[in-house]
Amino acid sequence: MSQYFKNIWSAISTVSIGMKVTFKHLFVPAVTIQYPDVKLELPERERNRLYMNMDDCIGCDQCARACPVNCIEIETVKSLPDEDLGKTSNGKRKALWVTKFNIDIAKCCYCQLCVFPCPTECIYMTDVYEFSEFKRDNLIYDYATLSPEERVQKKVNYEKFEAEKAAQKAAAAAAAAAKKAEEDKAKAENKEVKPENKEIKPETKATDTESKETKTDDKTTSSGNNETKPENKEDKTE
Amino acid sequence: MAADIENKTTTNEKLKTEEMILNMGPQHPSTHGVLRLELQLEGELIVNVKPHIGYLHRCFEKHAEAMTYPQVIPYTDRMDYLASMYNEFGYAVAVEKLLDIKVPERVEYIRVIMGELQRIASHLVALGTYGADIGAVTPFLFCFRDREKILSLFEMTCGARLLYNYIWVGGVSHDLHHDFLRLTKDFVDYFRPKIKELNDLLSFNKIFIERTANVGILPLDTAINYGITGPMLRASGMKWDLRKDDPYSIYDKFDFDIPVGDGRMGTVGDSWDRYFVRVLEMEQSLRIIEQAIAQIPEGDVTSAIPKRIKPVVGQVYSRVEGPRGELGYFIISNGTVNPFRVKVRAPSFVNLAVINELCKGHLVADVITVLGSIDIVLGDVDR
Amino acid sequence: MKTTEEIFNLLKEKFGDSIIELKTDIPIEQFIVVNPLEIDKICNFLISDNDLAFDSLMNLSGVDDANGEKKTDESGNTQTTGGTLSVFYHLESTSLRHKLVLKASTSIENPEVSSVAEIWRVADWHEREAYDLLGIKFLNHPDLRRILMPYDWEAGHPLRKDYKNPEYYQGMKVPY
Amino acid sequence: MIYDFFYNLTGSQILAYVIGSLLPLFIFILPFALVAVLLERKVSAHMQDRLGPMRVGFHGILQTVADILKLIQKEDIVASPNDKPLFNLAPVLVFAGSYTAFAAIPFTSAFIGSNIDLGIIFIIAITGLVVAGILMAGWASNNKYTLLGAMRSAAQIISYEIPTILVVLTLIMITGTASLNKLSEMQSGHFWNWMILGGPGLSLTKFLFIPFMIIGFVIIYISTLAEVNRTPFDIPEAESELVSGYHTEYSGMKFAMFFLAEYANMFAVSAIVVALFFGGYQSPVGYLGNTFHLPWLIPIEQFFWFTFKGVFFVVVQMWLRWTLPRLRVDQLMAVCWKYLIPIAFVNLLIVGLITVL
Repeated sequence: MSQYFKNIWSAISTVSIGMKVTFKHLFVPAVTIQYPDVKLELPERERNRLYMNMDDCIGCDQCARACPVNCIEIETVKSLPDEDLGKTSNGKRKALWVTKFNIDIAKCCYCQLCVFPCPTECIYMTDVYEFSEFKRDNLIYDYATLSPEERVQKKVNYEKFEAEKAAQKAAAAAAAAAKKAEEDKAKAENKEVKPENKEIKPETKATDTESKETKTDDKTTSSGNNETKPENKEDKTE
Repeated sequence: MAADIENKTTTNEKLKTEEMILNMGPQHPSTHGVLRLELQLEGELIVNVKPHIGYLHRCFEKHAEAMTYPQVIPYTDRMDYLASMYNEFGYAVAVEKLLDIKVPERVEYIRVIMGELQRIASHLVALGTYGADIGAVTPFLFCFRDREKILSLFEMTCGARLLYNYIWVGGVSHDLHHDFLRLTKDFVDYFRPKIKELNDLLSFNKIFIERTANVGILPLDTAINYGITGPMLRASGMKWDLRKDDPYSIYDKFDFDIPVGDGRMGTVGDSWDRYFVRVLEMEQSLRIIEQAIAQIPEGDVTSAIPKRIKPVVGQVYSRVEGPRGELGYFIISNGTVNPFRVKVRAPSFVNLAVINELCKGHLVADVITVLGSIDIVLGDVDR
Repeated sequence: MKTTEEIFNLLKEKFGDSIIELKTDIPIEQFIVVNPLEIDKICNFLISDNDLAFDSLMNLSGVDDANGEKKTDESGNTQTTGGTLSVFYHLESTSLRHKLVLKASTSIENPEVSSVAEIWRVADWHEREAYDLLGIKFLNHPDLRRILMPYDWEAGHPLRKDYKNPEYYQGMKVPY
Repeated sequence: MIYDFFYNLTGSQILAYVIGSLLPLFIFILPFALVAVLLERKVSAHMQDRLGPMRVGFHGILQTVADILKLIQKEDIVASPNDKPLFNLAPVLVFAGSYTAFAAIPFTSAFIGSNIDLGIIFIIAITGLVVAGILMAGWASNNKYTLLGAMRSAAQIISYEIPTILVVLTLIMITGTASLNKLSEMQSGHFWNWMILGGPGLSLTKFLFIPFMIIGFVIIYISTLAEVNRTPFDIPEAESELVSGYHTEYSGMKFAMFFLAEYANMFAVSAIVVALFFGGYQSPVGYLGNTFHLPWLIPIEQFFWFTFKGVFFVVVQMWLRWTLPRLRVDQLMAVCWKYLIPIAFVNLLIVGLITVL
């Protein structure tokens, strides 16, 4: 019987305590803000929309590799040795035409993994969060600064340059082969005098020098990208 | 006279009542996500509960095999999206054990502070939605108002509010904001009386007690056999918390005690105990945060982050005490940059399996009460 | 509190050949390789023996070892044959505070492991997940069906290394 | 009084009756329902530290008007397997059930819908009609959840009418009349003549009644709360379990009918409690009309006091809704049969003994 009245008493007392709490909250000022009119100011490390400052980009593809969802697509074309692409803000020489650089912000997961490995700190996240679109492919941001014809044109003249170089190399190789042929003939006459192996050694050395030679001129052209091979973990502390 | 009484009973047998299958389907206001519970009902009494999961399966384990070690971290965030800081913490501890690297002292303190703040935020969601499931909407709003303060603390340090990618393997992505410690201190002082207010409003409310005491009682031996961990296991009376029983990071530096369910409002291990253990745990987390703020040393946080993570061929199973239970990472590495296999022991996946045992013989309304007290997150269940 | 070696020796003389070997060279964790069809007897012993008392199964994970030989036939695509699927059991005793890792590996053609769902109820869903994602059949499992993937997913088991996403699933395009 | 006025105007009895009882419907209840919806959203908002509707009109004043316009132009979905006639009849029944209750409630001394002697008994009988409407809605929507919701609400409303009737019996025993109009006139004068404080006159029994009148008030308030399906008894439309119970399948104007019927019911119920215990339209502190000898001012003041008390109790209902969790179905029945009915009986017996003294 006493449990009966205890129940009633605890019901009434706890209900009234609860109502006292909510009544008190009638006079507490509201914590909510009216969004479109009043906007919350965001901290400066806010991570919302990706921004790409194109004239600093050297096309090193570090950010595209670091992105877990592959939402950054970059295509670069090597610049011709004579063309000068200018310097990035922190003094690195640019050597690659970035013909395509688009970020699919719809796929981006805002994890900021692309911002850290960038050597020239040209990709970072701004605090803009109102960028919704009606069509989904408007969300693919194209940052490349070259106009479409320039992109095609860059590609074309790079192929042309490539073809020239290949032809040049072929000619040089042919000349070298011809020269080597005479050498063999000359060596053939006085072969009995010298033992077998010494001949082979200079042979191989010759080919080495030759291949090194071709490698060197590749290097000159692509010096842009491996010289600036970024030390990949350069952290940007705030 | 006896005859018609007699045949009345026979008509009763003929009056065969078959069970009603009620689908508490993937879209239901109180299944905490896309979970389908197939209830076999006898009138309103429950005969059998068959959970169907997999609606939110995004194959985290297949993704992890294609990513490099640092790239997996944004994916761990999306598993238990209400406690993503702790998922990262668990993953980072596992990979650091595999690489066997030592993390600077300051990073350990930052991780503990962030982890405990995330535990409070996750418990606030659990308690708030639990109140809303039982019918009291106001505590839900109060809990989310306090959780906003924690989210803005996270937003200040790493820029994101829900999925952070903040704790990296070997360190953290940003150092603490200069007035982060002060604001956390203010939050701790602000939040303590709010717990008391929540207790007045909901925990000791007679109707709430009536609805949750002696509902879904989980005896201790079935709990261990079902592999239940976290607040559910502690509510069933076992003092088992990985922060003390299998210490990782620097939890042994702080003194805090582990609340255990004692059947104050009904029997040990009922829904009320599971609810109240979470409330007490929030207070303990506040104590940890206070001590951590007091003792945090200076130092660089990104010094131990390895440039390229290529662990030696091997495997590790490491576990941490997430807000919902034991969060285990079993990582097998084959010496390359990508993990060979990452298996996650998700606490909600294991805790949900016991719902059939708990709900037998209760009413439809109790399924919601028991499901709310188990506190599952479907991202964690389906991975 | 027993180390893995002591447990290994204990099991070795109790079960003889069904305990295959103790692997200690792989870093971080040593584990005992066990015959997959005997696993339930071994686990019964592990849980019932009072100085082992492994009353809680922490984690049960299926792994595709991807150790089949690769043959690239004329059209260039590689065919892997052979290879094993293995199941790792992470056991723990809450009272005696010691841990144990078991490994049971079966061939990929007909992967069969006897189920421990009767011993630890937690294994029920983990085994269903291993079946669903890797195709390991657990013998006398109470209710072995897919748990995470849609029930009628015919395109095989996703976590296998040679898994290809199907083009269509019930008329819906799968790769987006 | 209003009846005679219309009788002279129209000359026919039936017409006068019809207009007389319909008047409260259009002039008072519809605007009240609009205000009550907004009031609920604002009260609940401020209790939860938020602002509630702020966009439509100044501080959200026109929010409910916007809602009604939206509901009117919303498509009225009737699913194919639904039992069409029942499906369409249900909201009408619920709407009619809760609005006819207003006919017998005395708004002012000058105006009462229909001054029948069995006023309070009529009201309780009519609210029974709502149960039929809810059952129809639950069954016709051909959805397991609504069926469960309808079953629960039928059990709830029927079983909570018993404590209401018991408390009404105690009052009829004391005052000897069942007509709300006479009851309100008896409680004239200042607030110490109200029934909650033992009714008119200064006899010993008046003071003996006070505790039992308070118990009676609490019981009738709780049971009418259950009849209107308000928290902590809002199980038929328990959002968390039954996805809003019997009116899940309704949309557009039909849903608006259910919605307004609920708010009208809230006012009807609190009006009954006010008429029974808190002196109906009598003012607690005497009338300005008397002091300034302006007889026409009194009915207006009475109307003001009546709505003030009614709205006060509606706000208390809202206050309860945003504080308390929801009871389970069997606990709901336990509260009614194990707590409210026995106490109401004992209350009835003791009051009976006192009146005999």
